[in-house]
Amino acid sequence: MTGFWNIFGIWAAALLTIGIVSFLYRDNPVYKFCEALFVGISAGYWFVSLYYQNLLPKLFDNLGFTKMLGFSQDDGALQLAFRGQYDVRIWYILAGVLAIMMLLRLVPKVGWISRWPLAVVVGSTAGLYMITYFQSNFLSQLQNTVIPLVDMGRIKGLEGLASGELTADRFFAAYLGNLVLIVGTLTGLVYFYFSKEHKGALGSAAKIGIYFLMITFGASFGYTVMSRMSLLIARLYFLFGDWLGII
Amino acid sequence: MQRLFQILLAIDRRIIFLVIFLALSVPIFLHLKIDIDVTREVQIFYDAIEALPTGSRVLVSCDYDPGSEPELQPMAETGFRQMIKDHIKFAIMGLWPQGPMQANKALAKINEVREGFIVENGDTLAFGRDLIVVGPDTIRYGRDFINLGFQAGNELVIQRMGSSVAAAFPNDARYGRPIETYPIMNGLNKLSDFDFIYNLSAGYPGTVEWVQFAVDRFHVPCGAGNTAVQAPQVYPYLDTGQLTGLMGGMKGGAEYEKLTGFKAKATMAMVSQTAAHIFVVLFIVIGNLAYFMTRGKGQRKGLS
Amino acid sequence: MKREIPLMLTAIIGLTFFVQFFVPHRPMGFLTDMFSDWFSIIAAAAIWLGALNLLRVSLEKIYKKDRDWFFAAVTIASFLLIVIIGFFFSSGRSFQEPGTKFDWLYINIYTPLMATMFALLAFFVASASYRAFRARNAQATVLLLAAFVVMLGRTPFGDWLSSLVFLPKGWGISNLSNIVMNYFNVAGQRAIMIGIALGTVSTSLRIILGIERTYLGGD
Amino acid sequence: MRMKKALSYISLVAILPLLTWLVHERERPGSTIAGPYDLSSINTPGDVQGSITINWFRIPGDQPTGATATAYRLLRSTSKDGQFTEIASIDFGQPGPSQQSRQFRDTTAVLANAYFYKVISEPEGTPLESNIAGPVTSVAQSSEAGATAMLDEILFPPTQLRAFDTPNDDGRSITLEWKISPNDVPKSGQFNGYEIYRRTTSDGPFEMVGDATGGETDLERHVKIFGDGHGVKNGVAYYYYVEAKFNGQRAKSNVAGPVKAREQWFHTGRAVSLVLLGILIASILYFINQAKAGKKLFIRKIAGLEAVDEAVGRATEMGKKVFYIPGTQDMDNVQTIAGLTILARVARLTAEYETKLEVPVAKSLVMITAREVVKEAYLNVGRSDFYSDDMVYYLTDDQFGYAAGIDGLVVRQKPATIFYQGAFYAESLILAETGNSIGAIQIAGTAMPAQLPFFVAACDYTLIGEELFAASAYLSREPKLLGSLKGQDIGGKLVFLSLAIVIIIIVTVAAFSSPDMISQVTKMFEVH
Repeated sequence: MTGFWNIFGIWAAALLTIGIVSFLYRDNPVYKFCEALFVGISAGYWFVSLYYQNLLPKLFDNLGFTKMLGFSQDDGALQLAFRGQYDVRIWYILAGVLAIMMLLRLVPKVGWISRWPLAVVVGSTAGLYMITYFQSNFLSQLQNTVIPLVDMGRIKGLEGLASGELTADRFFAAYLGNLVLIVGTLTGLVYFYFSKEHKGALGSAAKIGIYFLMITFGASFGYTVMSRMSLLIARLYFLFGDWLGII
Repeated sequence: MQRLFQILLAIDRRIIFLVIFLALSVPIFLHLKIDIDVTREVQIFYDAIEALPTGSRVLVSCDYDPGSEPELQPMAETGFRQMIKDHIKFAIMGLWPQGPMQANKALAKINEVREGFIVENGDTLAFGRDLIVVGPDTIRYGRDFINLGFQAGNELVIQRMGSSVAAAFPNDARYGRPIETYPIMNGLNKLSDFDFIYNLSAGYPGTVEWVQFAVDRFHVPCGAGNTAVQAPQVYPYLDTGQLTGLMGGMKGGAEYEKLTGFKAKATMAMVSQTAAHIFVVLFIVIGNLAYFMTRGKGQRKGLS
Repeated sequence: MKREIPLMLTAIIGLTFFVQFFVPHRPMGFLTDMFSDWFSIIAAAAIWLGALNLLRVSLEKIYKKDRDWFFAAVTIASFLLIVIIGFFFSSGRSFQEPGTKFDWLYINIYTPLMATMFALLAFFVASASYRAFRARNAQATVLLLAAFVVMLGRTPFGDWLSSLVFLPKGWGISNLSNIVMNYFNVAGQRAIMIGIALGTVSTSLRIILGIERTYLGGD
Repeated sequence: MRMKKALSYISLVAILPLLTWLVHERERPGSTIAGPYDLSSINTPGDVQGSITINWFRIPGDQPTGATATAYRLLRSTSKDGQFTEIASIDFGQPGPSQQSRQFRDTTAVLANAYFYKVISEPEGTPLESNIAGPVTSVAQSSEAGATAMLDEILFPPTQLRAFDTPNDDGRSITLEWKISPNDVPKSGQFNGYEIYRRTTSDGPFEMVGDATGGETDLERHVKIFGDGHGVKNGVAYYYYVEAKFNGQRAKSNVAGPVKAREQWFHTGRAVSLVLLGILIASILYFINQAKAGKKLFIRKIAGLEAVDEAVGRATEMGKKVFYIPGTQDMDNVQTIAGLTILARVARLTAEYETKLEVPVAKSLVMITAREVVKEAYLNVGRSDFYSDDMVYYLTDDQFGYAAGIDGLVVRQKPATIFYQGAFYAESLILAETGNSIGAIQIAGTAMPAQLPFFVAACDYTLIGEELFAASAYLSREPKLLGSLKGQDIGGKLVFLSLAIVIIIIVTVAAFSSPDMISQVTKMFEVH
């Protein structure tokens, strides 16, 4: 891209940035315009990149439409099929049919047919999630919750340290870490246990649990703030640096 | 006193907008330098990459869009720098369509030679496109790195890569050729042929999916850079060792830059970041003070 | 036709993925691979559908002279712009390489718009922390305190503070925030995580067995 | 009754750990765990004199630099089960060719004699024996292969190559394991990886099938693992060797094989998953049927729900409106659906109290459903005359537009109570803040981890994650929801808790008695 386009680009970006920020004063036409632009551009972006990166190589190349249209030399499954050879890629035909069914949702009369591809999507995710969530979020977590109450290894490790090296983290990890992990996880689980009234021991466990959850939320609160702020900072760097060049 | 607090409570939010704007802008011009300390989780990630033998192959999955560029882009750049320095080959992909473009952006950023080309046994190699030059090292597209591009299907894509990478990504994103034609891909058939996965994630699909499929099913170690919003939710995976290192938000990026010694954006922004945090804390404290002063803790008419 | 076949498809495909996890033997692998390929293409079609649907809705707005029909027109125009550029003026399959026109749009229009959209949140967080986040009960108080620890602990300012109150190095707020993140946060998140896992398993189970049909929509 | 419950629980606690212990995969099938030292011996390459070099791996206590309190005793014999005589004693704490390995060169070996070696040391007083390496014969070599005697310039081959069918797969893959060459040290510029060669018949030509980088894959067992999936056919016998490359030199390992690839019917590593997942699934289905059969399933009271009545009541007292925000997501989101069952409750109350209710939505589908829900609620309490369709209205699909719209409504109409029930994203902040600024009572409910903190901090009551679903199950009384909730409690959380408690006790005891037992126990739950 030529110099002009670079400069033009930076100005465009800057003006759009300001346009969006104007929302802070109040909802206004300029913001609405930028928003509409954004919606259109991102939809178009997905449209294009999905064609080139998915439909074209996976569907049209594999089936051989690209060759029929003369855009490529190598055979697709269809060409081979016509020559009576079986090619595993022939199954993509079904995928193509399902994809068309999906698009048919645009036609109210036959829209219901889009339930078939939807069923494929829902079915596959359901089948996979059942396993993966159980493995990664249940078993693995169980494996790392069933740990000794105190970590003897780490405690031994502390002895080797010089006075300066003994930090709060290390000390905590050795003596309280496991305990906190175990108590926090189990009581938190008790809080989400709905089949029994939270009375007596169960009740107090649940109470501890909720406070663990609150600390957890506090942590993500802090991190979310961190995240949002950094986004703004970056925009400021763009405005003051790349655009105005005053830093 | 009461009056003051009432006034405080009544301020228009736009004034607060203005305050925070200044709070973040001013530090930018001060050019302060601050030192940050490196947290364990970032250290683990850095060490994991360093420990990879030369010539190992890393899968870099960029699962984010410009919305979280400020947090993840620095990590991407630093990651590429470190891998190039250690002569580690990498394949770029994305479960978000914008990911591969962000990766291109990062490579363009760290590349030092932008003009010219060389001819190597027949084919012309353009700098900045086929050749990326970083310090003493030059990496070549197709041999040292490749951009597989984006693929629709979220975790199903990972699942598919488990049995065949070429099936999930028929063509590369740069030239649209079948990926088997590139030397970097030989002996690289399944996901498990990768030595490490570097995942930059801003949500779904992202680190959670990589852990559940790539790590727990196909046993490829995975380190991640996350937006700060998401980071706390994947910490448990770090504790279980399902994640090999984690960088959270701009701070994580800055720590990583400190370790590798490539000071850049994230480090610069830490001053404003600090200011931001201080102000948010102040806001909450003042707000609560004013609130309870004017109401009195007891007769808050709310529930609870 | 309208319900039976989808339900059957869901059941068959769901079970295939489930069984393949325990039975590596053929043909399970082949089947799951095939279904994954279908999934990827259907997913792409679904996103196309979304885009086309957006066009339809916007066109309706213009046709009906809706209150903000003009913005609908902007949406359509920008959509067509990037699609035409992407298809015809950006060197085909390498459309997203540095230097193409498509790339220019991405960097100079798409990126700033999106990035700024999210940057707005910084302002809202600020004002919300001033006007909304109240230590209205013990729980909220604990939450906010934890938040303080993390926010300050993740910046050099935290250590500076703790040095003010004569905390030795290595025993300051930043270390506390590490402890919060690595132990308290992990414990809590883990409890939530397990809950989510169980919920997901039961939902998936219901879907596969056809007990859960809401995803098919009302008839 | 109580007795029965108690018994069943006890049996659960007792049986579960046993069951998991029985079914879990003890060791990786096919591969064999190498003993301490892992001794291997070769005829020293490039030594004109002819000598035998013995490599082994350090045992705990022997660091490259450190105390030399104990030493390795190297023994040699001419027959495997014959008399071993000590030929050397090698101190601990000496540098070796790599961080993990030690090396000794036996120059006293008679040429063309076959020898066996073993190493013994007493790290903690008790003698620890290595495997027996050999037979190996030393052969004097022509000086071509770099007659230099400097060990670090001679390439030693990878040793103890094992080849076996890759376990738990659909065949077409062979796994190789070998001891890395002593020259294969991390970040060495000279060592450039391994090449893997294969042949199909015991005498056919070997061809290269792949290459591997240096370094160990399994640090516990000190082996490099390589999976060969390069055109492997099931049931065909293959032979392999591995060749190491080290600036110019190459060294072959022993030949492994014959080995055949097979496909397995069951993934043995996943038996534990099958058992525990089975329990969960069974209990979910069981309780769904119970609920269907009309059995009353108990659900504890949820604080947030109690608050609903109170909050609506207050709105009535103040004669103000009640707002209900179902979130920005569509009907395909479980949280939105769960939220709508709570809307039904709210609508019933507003109908009874004759309080005004407003439901601004962001998706047309949600609007349609919400209208049905509210209408039905008003019908049920016989107040259909108070219902009108414009209680539920569509604002805009766009996230921030929606937030801005509600902002305006709330500021203008000052509702006394606002509900946020469903899936929320960043807009949660803006909503909660505005509601708070007009002093409305706010009750939120969502399972969005990133948004929950803001709701908890800014609202009077929040249904946290699962509570939202529990609440909707409780209100809707739908068997499938109630059943799954109960099933998750019993088959999931209860199982987790009991397993955890039992095993935590075991490992805590182990931590003081025999630490190495801990990993063995927790290994039960390892995912494969």
